Amino acid sequence: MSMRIELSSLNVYYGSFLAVEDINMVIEPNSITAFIGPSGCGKSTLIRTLNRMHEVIPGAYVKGNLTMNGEDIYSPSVDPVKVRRQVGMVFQRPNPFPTMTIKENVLSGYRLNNNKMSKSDADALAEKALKGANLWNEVKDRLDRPGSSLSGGQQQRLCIARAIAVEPEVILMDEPTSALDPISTAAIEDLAIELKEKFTVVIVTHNMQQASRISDMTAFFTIADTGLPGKLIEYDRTDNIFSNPKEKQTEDYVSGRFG
Amino acid sequence: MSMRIELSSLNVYYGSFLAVEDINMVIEPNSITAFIGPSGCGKSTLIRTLNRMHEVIPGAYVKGNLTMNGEDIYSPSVDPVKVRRQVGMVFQRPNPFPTMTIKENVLSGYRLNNNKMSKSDADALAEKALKGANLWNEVKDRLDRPGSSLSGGQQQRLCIARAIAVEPEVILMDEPTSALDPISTAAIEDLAIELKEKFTVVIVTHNMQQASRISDMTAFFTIADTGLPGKLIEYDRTDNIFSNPKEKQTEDYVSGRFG
Amino acid sequence: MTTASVTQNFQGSRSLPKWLAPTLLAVAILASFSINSALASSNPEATQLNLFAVALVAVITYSIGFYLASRIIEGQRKSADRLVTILVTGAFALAVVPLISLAWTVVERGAARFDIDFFTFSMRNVVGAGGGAYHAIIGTLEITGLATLISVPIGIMTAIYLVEYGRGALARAVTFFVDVMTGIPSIVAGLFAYAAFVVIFGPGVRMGVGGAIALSVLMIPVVIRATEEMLKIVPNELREASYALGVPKWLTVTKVVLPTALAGIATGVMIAIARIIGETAPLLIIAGFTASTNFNPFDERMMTLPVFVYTSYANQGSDAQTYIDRAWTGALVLMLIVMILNIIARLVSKYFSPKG
Amino acid sequence: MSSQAPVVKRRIGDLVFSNLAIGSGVAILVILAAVAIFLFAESVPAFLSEQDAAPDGFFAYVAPFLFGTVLASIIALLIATPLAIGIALYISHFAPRRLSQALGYSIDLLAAIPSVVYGLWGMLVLAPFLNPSYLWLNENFGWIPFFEGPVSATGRTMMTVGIVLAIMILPIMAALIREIFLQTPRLHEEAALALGATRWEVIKMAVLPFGKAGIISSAMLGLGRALGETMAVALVLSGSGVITFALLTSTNPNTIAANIALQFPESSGTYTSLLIATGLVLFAITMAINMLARWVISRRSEFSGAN
Amino acid sequence: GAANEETATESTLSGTISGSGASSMGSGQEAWIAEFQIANPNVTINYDPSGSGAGREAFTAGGVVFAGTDSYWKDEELALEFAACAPGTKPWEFPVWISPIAVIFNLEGVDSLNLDAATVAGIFAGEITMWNDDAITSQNPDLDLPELSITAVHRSDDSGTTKNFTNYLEKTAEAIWTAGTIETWPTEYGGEGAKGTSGVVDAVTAGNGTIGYADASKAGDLGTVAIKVGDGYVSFSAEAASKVIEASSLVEGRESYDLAYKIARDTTESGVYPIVLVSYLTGCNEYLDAEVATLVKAYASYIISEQGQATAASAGGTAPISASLREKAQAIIDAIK
Ligand SMILES: Nc1ncnc2c1ncn2[C@@H]1O[C@H](COP(=O)(O)OP(=O)(O)OP(=O)(O)O)[C@@H](O)[C@H]1O
Ligand SMILES: Nc1ncnc2c1ncn2[C@@H]1O[C@H](COP(=O)(O)OP(=O)(O)OP(=O)(O)O)[C@@H](O)[C@H]1O
Ligand SMILES: [Mg+2]
Ligand SMILES: [Mg+2]
Repeated sequence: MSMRIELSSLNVYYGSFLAVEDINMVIEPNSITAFIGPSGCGKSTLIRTLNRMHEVIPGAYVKGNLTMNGEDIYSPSVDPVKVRRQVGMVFQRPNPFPTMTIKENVLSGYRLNNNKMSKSDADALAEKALKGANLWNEVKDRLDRPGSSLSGGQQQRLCIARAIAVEPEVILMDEPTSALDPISTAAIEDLAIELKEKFTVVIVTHNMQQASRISDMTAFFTIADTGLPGKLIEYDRTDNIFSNPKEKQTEDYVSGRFG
Repeated sequence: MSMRIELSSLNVYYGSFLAVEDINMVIEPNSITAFIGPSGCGKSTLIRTLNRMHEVIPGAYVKGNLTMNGEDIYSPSVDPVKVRRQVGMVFQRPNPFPTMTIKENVLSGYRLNNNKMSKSDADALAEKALKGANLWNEVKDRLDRPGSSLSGGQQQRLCIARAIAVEPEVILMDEPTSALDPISTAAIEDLAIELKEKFTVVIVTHNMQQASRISDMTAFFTIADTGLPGKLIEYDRTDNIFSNPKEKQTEDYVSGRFG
Repeated sequence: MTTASVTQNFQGSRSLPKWLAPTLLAVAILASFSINSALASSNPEATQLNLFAVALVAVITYSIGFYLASRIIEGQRKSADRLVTILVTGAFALAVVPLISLAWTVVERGAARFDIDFFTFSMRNVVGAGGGAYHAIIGTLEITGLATLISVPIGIMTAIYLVEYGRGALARAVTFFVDVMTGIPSIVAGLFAYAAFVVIFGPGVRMGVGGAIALSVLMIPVVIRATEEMLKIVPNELREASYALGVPKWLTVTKVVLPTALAGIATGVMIAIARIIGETAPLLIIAGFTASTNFNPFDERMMTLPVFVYTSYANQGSDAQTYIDRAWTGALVLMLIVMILNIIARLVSKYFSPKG
Repeated sequence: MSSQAPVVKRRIGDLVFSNLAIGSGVAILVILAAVAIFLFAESVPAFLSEQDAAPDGFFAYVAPFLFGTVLASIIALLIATPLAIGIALYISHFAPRRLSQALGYSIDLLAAIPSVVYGLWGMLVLAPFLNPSYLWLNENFGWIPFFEGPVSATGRTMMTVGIVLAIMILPIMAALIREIFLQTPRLHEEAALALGATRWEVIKMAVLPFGKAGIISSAMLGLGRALGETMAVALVLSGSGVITFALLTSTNPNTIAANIALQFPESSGTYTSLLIATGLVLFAITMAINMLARWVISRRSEFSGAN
Repeated sequence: GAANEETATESTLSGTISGSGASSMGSGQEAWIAEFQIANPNVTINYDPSGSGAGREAFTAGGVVFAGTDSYWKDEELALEFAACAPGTKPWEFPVWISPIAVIFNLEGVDSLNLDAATVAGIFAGEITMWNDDAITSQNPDLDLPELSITAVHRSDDSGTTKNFTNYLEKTAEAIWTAGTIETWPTEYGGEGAKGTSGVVDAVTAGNGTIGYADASKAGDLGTVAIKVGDGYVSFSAEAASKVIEASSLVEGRESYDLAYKIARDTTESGVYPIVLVSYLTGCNEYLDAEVATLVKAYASYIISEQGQATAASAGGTAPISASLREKAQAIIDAIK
C-alpha cells in the first residue's frame, strides 16, 4: 500500500514561465523524503505535480515523465481525480471544511464523492483515521463540534486524518508545521514518522532541523535568481546532505551561510 | 539620532488574553537586536508595542513600562502619532501603497507633516531615502511607475526607504525577509547592517542563521503551550546565545532540537 | 538612567479643552439666529424666520469654529482629522434624518388600519371603509416567491459560471451585461414581460407569473452580483483541499464552495428580494389589478401590495381618508414583510455560516 | 511521454454541471438580447410615422425627458455619493464596533422601502418641508440660474426629486461602499499608521485609494437606479416637456421613466411606440454609462488596490 | 380565501369577466362590482382602472370584454376589428358616469370664487398670474384678494379629466385657450403638473395660491369656483351636471347602439354646470362566448339601473343618467348576444 515515485526530465510551467527545470529523482516507498531550499525555488510547485494539483491553476502544465509504481500519472487516459484519491495532501495552513463537524471532515473524502456508508462503518472509519492521526483521544468526545473549533495543531492533524481516511498510498505535506507552535509541531513530526510505515511520505519544509530529525532522504533545491527556474541541486540520504554534502551550494545552505 | 529603549515588567494583552508576560530588557542605540523564538511566542506582538501599533487592534493594550531615551511612550500625554513617526516599521509582507508611484511611496510619510515641499527638495529626499535603502540604482529610471510593479525584494526595500525618509530614530522589522528570495534577503540583510549606523534596529526573524549573521544582541522568547503567554527566556549578545547559551531551552532551540 | 536626560519627543500638542464644544455650539446657534433675523428683517419678502437656514448656518459656523480652534491649538494635521470627523459624523446624521422620517411616516400613518381585518379581508365587495389587503399579501408572496424561484437558480448558476468556470470573451460579456441588466428600468422590464406574454397568450393578458418574470429580470443581476462576491471570498484553500481528496470539480462546488458561501448568498438573495418586492410599475402593467383573492398565478389578474398601495392612493373613493389609510398600512405591511424576510435570512446565515 | 495542456477526461457530473453554469451565463445574454430586441421592435413605428405627440420628430420629443432624466440623476448622485461615503466611513472607521453593526443592519433595511412609499413621502412630507428653504435659496441666491424663480408653491420640484432619488439610492450605495471600506487590506492601513498618520490620513492614504474603483461602481449602480426610477418621480415631480436648469420652479423636465408611466395608460398605437422608443433611449444610456464606468475603472487599474 | 369572500347565494350566475379603462369611474366600478358580486357571489368582475386609452386598446385587442372610457370611440378606432366580438360586429357605448369637474383652489380665507370661462382659461394658460388681477377682482368685488402669484395645477398624466376640462375651455374661450382639446398639457402654458386626481388635490392642498381642476367628489375642503353660465354663476352639483346632457346632442352618423354625446359646453341655460366628465361603458353587440354575454348583460343592466346609478352617485358624487337615457341603454343591452 505504498508507492515508488519516479520523476524524469520533469519541467513544470506556469503558462510560459518555467518554474522548475529538469527534475530527475526516485522517491522510495515507506520513506520520508524532505524537500528543502530557499523560498521561491519551486518546492511547492514540484510537490503539487505529484498529485496533479498543479494543473488546477489556470495555464499551469507539466512536461516530462512522472510515474507511480511504473504507471504514468500524466497519461491522457488517467483521471486526475483518481490520482488525487491515491495521493493525499496536507497543506501549509490547516484547512478543515468550516461547514462540517470534526467527524464530517474526516469522512469528507467519501461523503463529498456521494459514497454512501452505514453509520457503523462511518464511525469505525472516523475512529481509525483519527487514531491514525493521533487525534482520537483529544476529540473523541466532541466529534460533532465544528472542525474549526480545534487548535491549529489539532486542525492540522484533522487534515491528516482526512487525508488518510481515503486510504491513499502517498501523502504529500507542504510545510505542514510552519503555522504551528512547537508542541503541535512535535506531534505532527511524530505522526509523520508513524505514517511512513504505511505510506510514502513527501514533506516540504523550511526548517532544516525538522528535515534532519524526520526524513530519510532530502532533496535540496535552489534558484539562481527570481524569474529563473528552480533546480534540484542534490538528492541524497538525509545524513549525507547535512553532514557531508557533495555540492558547495548545499553545504552553504545547510550550514546557514545562505538562505 | 538613535534611541535607547527600556522595557520593564511589560505585559501585553489582547483583550483578556495575556499574550506576552513580564518583559524586562534594554535595547541599546546603534545596534541590531534580533527577536527569535517559535511561532506564536509573541515576537510580533512585542515588537508592535514599541511603536504603539499594538493598540490599533481593538481591545489590545499594554501594562508596564516602556521608555525611549527615558520618556515613557505610554504616558497619557504622549501622542501615539508622534511615537510612530520616530519609530519606523517594516512588515513581513512588503506593503507599498498600490495607488502611489515609487516616488510618492517614498515621500508618503514625509508629506504628512510637510505638505508643501518644493519639487527639488522632494527629489532630493526621495533620492536620499532610496539610496539609503540600496534601491536607487534599480529604480531611478522609473520613479513614476506604481510601487507594486517592483519585485518582492525591491518592494520591501521601498518600504524601508519609506520608513527612513521620515528620519526616525528606531526601525522595527517584523520578519522582513521571510517572503523574499535569497538574493533579496541578502540585500536587506546588508541594508540592516548599514542602517544601524544611524538607527536603533530591532528585527524579528524565524531564521537563526539570519539572526546570527546580522544581529548584535539576540532575545529568545518561547511559549509553554498555546493559550499561555510568551516569555523572554534569554537576552544576551548574539554570539553568546548561539555558542554558549545559559538556558537549556535556548540551547535546544538554537541547536534545532526543538522548534 | 537619570530623569535629567529625559527628552520630550513624543508629547502631543495641547489638546482642546472640554468646555469648547458645547460653548461653540451655543455660540453658533446664537450667531445663526441673529444673522438670519437680520437677513429676514432687511428682506421684505421673507415672511418668517427660516429654520432650515438657521440650522444650516449654525452647523457651518460650528464646524468652521471648531476647525479653527483646533487648528490654532492643536495644529494643522490634528485639525484636519477633527474636521473630517465632524464631516463624516455630520454626513451620517444628515443621511439618517430623512430615512428615519420616512420610516416614521410609514409607521405613523400606517398604524391607522393595522388591524386584524387588514390581514384577513380582501377588497372584494368593499366600498369605502373596511376591507383589507389579504388578496394583495397573497399576491405579493406568490409573485415574489415565483420570481425568487426563477432568479435564484439562474443567478447562482451564473455566478458559479463567472467565479469557477468563466474565462475569456463569454465571461467578460456576461460580467458586462449583468452590470447593464442592473440598470434596466423597472417599467421597461414590465413592458418587456407584457410584450412577451402577448406573443404567447394574446393581447390584454394579465397573469401573476408575468409579474414574476418582470421582477426576475430585475432580480437576477442582483442575485448574481451578491453571489459572485460571496463565492469569491471562499478561500481557495478549501477548493484545493477538496480536489486533493479526489473530489471532482462539480461536487467541490456544490458541496464545499456553496455551503461555505451559503450564509452570504442567503443575505444576497434577501437584498435582491427587497429590491423587487416593492416594485409597482411592472406589476401594474402585467399582473394587473383586482379586488378579489386569486391563488393561481397562471390565470387572471393578481393583486400585489405595491399595486394595492398605489391604486388605493391614486383612485380614492369619496371617503378619501379610508383609501389613504389603507395605502399607508399597505406600505407598512410591505416593510414588515421585508423585515421578517431579513430576520429569516439572518437566522439562515447564522445557522449555516462556517462555525468556529 | 509528455503532455502539454493534458486532455482531462470529463466526468458526466462535471460536464452537466459546467454546461448548466455556462447555460445560465448564456441565458443572461439571451434575456438581455430579448429585452433589447423587444424595445427595438416595438419602437420602430415611432421612427417611421408622423404623429401628434411628436410633431418635430422623435428626438425633439425625447430631448427634454432625456435632459430631465440626466439632471435628476446627477443631482441625486451629487448628493448621495458624498453622503454614502460619509456613512460608509462612519460605520467602517468611526463608529464603535457594536453600534456600527446595528447601524449597518438598519441601513440595509431601509434599502427595501418600496419606491411608491418614497414617492408618497417625497410628495406629502418632504416637498412641503423643503419649500421654505427653496424660498430662502431663491431670495438669497436667485442670481444663480439653478435657483431662479418663481419658486414652486408646493415644493414638487426637480430639486426635491433629486433629493428623493438621493435618499432612495443612499442605503444601497452606503452598504456597498461600506463593504469595500471594510475590506481595505490591513497591511496598507497599518503601513500608513506606522508612518505616523492620523485617522484621516490613513483614510486618505489607504482607504479611499483602495476603494476608489468600488466607489465608482457603486455610484454607477446608484445612478442606474436613479435613471430608471419611475413611480417616485411620477408622484413627486411637476414635470413637462421643457428644458430648463431652474431647479426650484414648478416647470421641470420630466424623466423618461416617469413620462412613460404617466402617458402609457392613455396611449395607443404609434404613441405607445413612441413611449417605448424613449425606453430604448433610457436603456442605451444605462448601457453607455456602464461602459464609461468600466473604462474609468480600468484606466488606472495599474494603480488599483487589487493585487 | 379572505374572510369577506364567502357568502351563500340564490343567483345562478357564475364566472369571471374583466374590464378596464377610465380611472375616473374607478370608484364607481368598485361600488358596482361590490354590489353586483354581493347579489351574485359566484361572479367575479375585475375592473382595471388603467386609463381610457388603455381600456379601449385592451378591448379592441380582446384582452377585456368591456371597457370604460372618458371619450367615445373615434371613427378610425371603430374601423378596426374587435377581437372579443363576433367578426364584423361593432361595439355599443352609452354614458354611465356623469361627473362634474370642480375647479378647486387653495387661498387663505377664501372658499368660493366667481369666474367666467375667459378668466379660467387665462389662469390655466399662464396669462393671469396674480390673484389680485383685475379679471378676478372685478368678478369678486366682495373678496379681498392678496398680491400672491397663482400656481395652476394640471394633470401630468394623460387623462379624460384634462380632455373634458380643456374641451370646455376651447369651446367657451377660444381666443385665450388656443391649444384646443388636449390630453397632454402644452409646455408653454407652464403651471404645475401632478399625477392623477389625488396628485392634483394634494398639490393644491399643499400649496398656497394654488388652483386646479379635479373630479368634484375629491374637492374635499378646498375652495371651489362658481362658473359663469349665461348671466349667473353656477357651482358644481350633480343636478347641474346632469342637465348638461339634456342640453347636448348625439354625435351624428353613429349607429343606433352608439350613444356618443357632443357636450354643449357653451350652453347659456341657467343652472347648468358645463364642466363635466362623461364616461361611457362599452362592450360587444355580439360576443364570441355566450357566457360572457350573459354576464356583461347582467352587469351592464345593473349599472344603468336606478339602484346602480344611485350607488354611483353616493360613491363618486356623480349625476345619475336620466330615465330616458336609461331606457335607450336598456334596449341596447337587451340586444346583446
Ligand atoms: N500560481 C502561480 N502562477 C505563476 N507563478 C507562480 C505561481 N505560484 C508560484 N509561482 C512561481 O513559481 C516559483 C516557485 O514557487 P513555489 O511557491 O513553488 O516556491 P516554494 O519553494 O514553495 O517557496 P516557499 O518556500 O516560499 O513556499 C516562484 O517563482 C513563484 O513566483
Ligand atoms: N489580533 C490578535 N488578537 C488576539 N490574539 C492575537 C492577535 N494576534 C496575535 N494573537 C495571539 O498572540 C500570541 C502571539 O502572537 P504573535 O503573532 O505575536 O506571535 P509571533 O511570535 O509573531 O508568531 P509568528 O512567528 O508566527 O509570527 C499568539 O497566541 C496569537 O494567537
Ligand atoms: Mg511553498
Ligand atoms: Mg509574527
